[in-house]
Amino acid sequence: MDDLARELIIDRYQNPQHKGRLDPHDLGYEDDNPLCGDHIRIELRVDENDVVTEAVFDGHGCSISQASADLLVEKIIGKPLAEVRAITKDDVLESLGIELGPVRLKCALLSLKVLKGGVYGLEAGQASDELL
Amino acid sequence: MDDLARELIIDRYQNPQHKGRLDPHDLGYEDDNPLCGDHIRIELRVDENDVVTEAVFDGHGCSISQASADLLVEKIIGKPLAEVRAITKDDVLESLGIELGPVRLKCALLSLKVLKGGVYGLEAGQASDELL
Amino acid sequence: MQTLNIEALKRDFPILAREVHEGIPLVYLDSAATSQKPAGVLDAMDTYYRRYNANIHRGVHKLAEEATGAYESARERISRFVNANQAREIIFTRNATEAINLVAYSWGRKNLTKGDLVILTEMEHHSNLVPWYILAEERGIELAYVPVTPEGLLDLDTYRMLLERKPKLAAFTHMSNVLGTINPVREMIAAAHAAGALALIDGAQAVPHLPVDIQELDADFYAFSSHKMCGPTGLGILYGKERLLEAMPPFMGGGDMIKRVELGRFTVNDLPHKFEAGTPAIAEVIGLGAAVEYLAEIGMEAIHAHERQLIQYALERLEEVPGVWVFGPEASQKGGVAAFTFDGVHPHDVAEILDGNGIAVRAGHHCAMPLHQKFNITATARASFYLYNDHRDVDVLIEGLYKVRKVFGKNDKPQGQAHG
Amino acid sequence: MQTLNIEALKRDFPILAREVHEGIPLVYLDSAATSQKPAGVLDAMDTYYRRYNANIHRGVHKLAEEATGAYESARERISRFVNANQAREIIFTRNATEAINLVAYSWGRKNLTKGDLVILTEMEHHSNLVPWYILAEERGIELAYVPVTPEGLLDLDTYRMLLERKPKLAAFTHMSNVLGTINPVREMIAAAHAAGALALIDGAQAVPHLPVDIQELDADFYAFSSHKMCGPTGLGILYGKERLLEAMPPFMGGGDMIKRVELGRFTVNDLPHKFEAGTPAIAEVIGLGAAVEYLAEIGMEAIHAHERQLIQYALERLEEVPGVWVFGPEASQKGGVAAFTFDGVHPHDVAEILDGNGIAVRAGHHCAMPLHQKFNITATARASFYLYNDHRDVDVLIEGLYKVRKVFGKNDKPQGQAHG
Ligand SMILES: Cc1ncc(COP(=O)(O)O)c(C=O)c1O
Ligand SMILES: Cc1ncc(COP(=O)(O)O)c(C=O)c1O
Repeated sequence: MDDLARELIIDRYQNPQHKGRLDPHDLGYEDDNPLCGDHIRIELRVDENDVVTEAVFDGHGCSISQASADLLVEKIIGKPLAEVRAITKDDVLESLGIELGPVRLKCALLSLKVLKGGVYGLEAGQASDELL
Repeated sequence: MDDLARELIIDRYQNPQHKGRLDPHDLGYEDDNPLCGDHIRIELRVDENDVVTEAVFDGHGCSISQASADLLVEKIIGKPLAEVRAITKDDVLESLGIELGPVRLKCALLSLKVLKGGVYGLEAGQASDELL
Repeated sequence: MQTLNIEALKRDFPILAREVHEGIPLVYLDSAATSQKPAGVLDAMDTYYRRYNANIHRGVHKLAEEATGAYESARERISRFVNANQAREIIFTRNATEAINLVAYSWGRKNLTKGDLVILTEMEHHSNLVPWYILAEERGIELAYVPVTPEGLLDLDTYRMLLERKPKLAAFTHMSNVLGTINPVREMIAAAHAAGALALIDGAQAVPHLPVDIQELDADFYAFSSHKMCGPTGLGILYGKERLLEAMPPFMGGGDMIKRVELGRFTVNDLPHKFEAGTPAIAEVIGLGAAVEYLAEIGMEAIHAHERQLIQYALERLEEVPGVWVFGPEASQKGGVAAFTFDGVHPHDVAEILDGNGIAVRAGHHCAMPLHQKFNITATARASFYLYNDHRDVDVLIEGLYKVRKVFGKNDKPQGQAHG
Repeated sequence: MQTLNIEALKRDFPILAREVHEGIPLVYLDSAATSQKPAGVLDAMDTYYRRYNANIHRGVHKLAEEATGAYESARERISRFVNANQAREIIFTRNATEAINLVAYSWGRKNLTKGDLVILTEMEHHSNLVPWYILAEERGIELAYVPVTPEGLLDLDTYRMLLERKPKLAAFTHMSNVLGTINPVREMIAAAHAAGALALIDGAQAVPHLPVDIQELDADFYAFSSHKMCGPTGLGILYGKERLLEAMPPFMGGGDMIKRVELGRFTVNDLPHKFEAGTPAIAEVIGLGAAVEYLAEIGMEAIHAHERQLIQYALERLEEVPGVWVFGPEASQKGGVAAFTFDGVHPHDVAEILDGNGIAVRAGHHCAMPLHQKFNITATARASFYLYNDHRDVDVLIEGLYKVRKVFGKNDKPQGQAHG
């Protein structure tokens, strides 16, 4: 992992911009990475045009899972749900700016899995890797 | 396997000296080698001094299992049961006159296992390899 | 389709250079029991152990990532080799036997109750009989058997009649390890489905030797073994349709098959991990990945064609030898397996005399006792072929059988025990 | 007792010559997950595949006889290594997990009914929890857990109180894979027996690192894994007392575990084959045979003493590093395992930064989630040692941890998530 990307990640980890809870919220969803206990919850508010007006994450875990959640939530604020549904793995990895092995990939993509589970209206914990 | 020993075994296999049934008999016991379907039954008559007066085998299988049964039965005729109980693996192998790998060893020793099961008064099929 | 260059192929298999006894080279005709392994498969495992041996899935360090990557990409390759729909439908077990037991324990105990019917056949390997016997004893399910005809084929009329009794499952072999018979599995699966039954296929002898397309067959469960297809021992494969596997309860409990564990409670992990409890056979999966790559490169069509040619030649030549009786159908309906008896000579003796000439054949019931009982014999000798065998190997076998005749022949009172 | 020549030992393990990243050699501190393998073990398997690969037990030909001989003599050697009474008490499974599942399925389903009590502990690996959860759900048996004290020891007073409730089985680990705690298993087994219970020991971490004498312990069942003790993947071992194994119903059905099969009926084979259905992990058993020979030659006492020295040094040095918290008892009560947290840094990040220095440690829950819950954490980083590690490896680890501090240290707002 190159040093600049790592600095960004650690900075986001130590100083998250979008961490917290929204009460009330329109969409809320959570999941964890069974391999390492990372946990992410994402909550959204959506307006009448299905545009995300507010979004936050909460949880705990490694720098990659937390930074990736913070960056992902930032990315979707102001976007219509249709666009949110179209976010890919590669988008997430690009914003992290690093290459990851298969194990850390799961950390990086946990927040996307949670987000997709939420926007597809699944029951908590039912999102599978295939949504990615 | 050297040729002379094999000739003896094949001769015994093709012309067994002690094959048949004894009706009635004092001891009868049978078992098979699950790996190859060899089957041996041994029947004995024993006098009031516990000496084997008559003995035969019956069954089917490879030359080694059948020849070894024929030779074993021959060996015990006229012997007291105490001596029969003392017959070892090595006695059987010696009378066959050949060296055997682990698989054929089971063929060669099936008749001894049957004999021991009989003289120790076990129920049919209960004799284990440990008797040898 | 190109024909195989067997001389060159033989060089891929280090063991084939071995002399069994001094001056007597190995002629390996026991591939139905286990196949030999090409150097590439051994190298793949050795490289794993020497370069990146680590436990998988849970590790962040380099070795663990490399091992996880190699393990999961081998799963992908194996999945493609049999054309499963997705790699998550490929479950790794200890051997084909465990794969079938997994279905009997997990699917069977959930879905079968007293009086339910399971159809088997008379030509099954013990692996596809005993798990169902155990279940029958435990649950009172009923078992019925498709008979084998004297030619060594399944009696499909009876199969169809049995299907009318609304079985829950039909479980049968793709290819018999004794008769060599290749069963019409696609049609049999379709018939099972039409009758509302699921179909489990024992492909232990098929995947190594035939092109197998599980999606085209539409099999519900399909089991096979690594060691018979140029891969290492210690590894079997269960394919299951995703929705079936999803609905099944876990079989073994332990690490990796869970998502979450608390005291007294656990959540099951996603497929395929749900059925892979504990540290898997990592090196072995990587080895099998190399094996399927090797086989795919040669081409399963070409391998099958080669073996068909070889069995045809072998059957012709075996017919020459007086006293030899081969079981099973004609060459066009079977794979490269010839099980036979020899008048007046027990199969064990046949095998031992052949061994003196360096020829490895198997003697016994080949884990198919009921089939042998059907033919009223206790044992057969069996020569079985693979991609590395050629006509010359058949010739050596035939010479060996003439030697058997000679050794036993001087006294002409055959006891017929080979048939009794 | 001689001290080990670690420089020389390292040369036995080809992987230790590897560079993880350019110019950065491997420092392998993840042996609790899986051990590295000495060249002799790899050679033993390679020789099997290149010289005498064949299926076992049923073959008459030379290769099959050699393979059968090597397989069964490896069983003898493994049996002697743990001082089982007889080799037939040694059953080969896929891994330690399957060994425990075998007991849960076969012994458990025969002997446990609703309301029966099984005692476990809070420090168990998932392998020794989930099989019992599955059984509890199926049968309504009751499970109770011996608590872990804050120092990382079992609370033996509670254990004794639980024994008063007349459990049928006490199942516990010989050595914790997280805390490193070596439990007083001999006393615990004796107490279980006095209370009329059987004892199953999870020895996955013990057999590789301590002298284990199963007869002296008087364990009823004892499970361990090949891959953690210099042997290959794909192989586990269940020891069971003969009379218990004899009385148990078979687990998996298939080839080799039967004496006789007819349509609808079978007779079970003798031990150990009764529990080894299908083609076993032949190469792997031969590999483990070579591994126990290797370990026995070095001497388990010497290995244990070496690791004790090493963990003592490691604990001292870890204490130096600000923010590092090690779990588990002091060095005299544990094996070579140090699991720790790092203030403000998640274990995954610790492991990844260490990996940059070539150091392989594991991060996560190590398949012991309930234990982590007990300590109110989700994950730890874990360094674990084996015979090929030395003080220098510990020094490299400590340097690496200072680097972790540096990478995360510039901003001093720790989130405490490593503890949450
Ligand atoms: C204490 C303990 N028990 C059981 C196991 C399970 O071993 P395996 O994964 O080889 O089945 C492990 C290893 O992960 C362990 O550390
Ligand atoms: C048709 C068939 N089914 C199942 C098996 C069992 O395979 P394994 O022993 O690898 O479990 C075999 C091999 O012996 C076989 O030939």
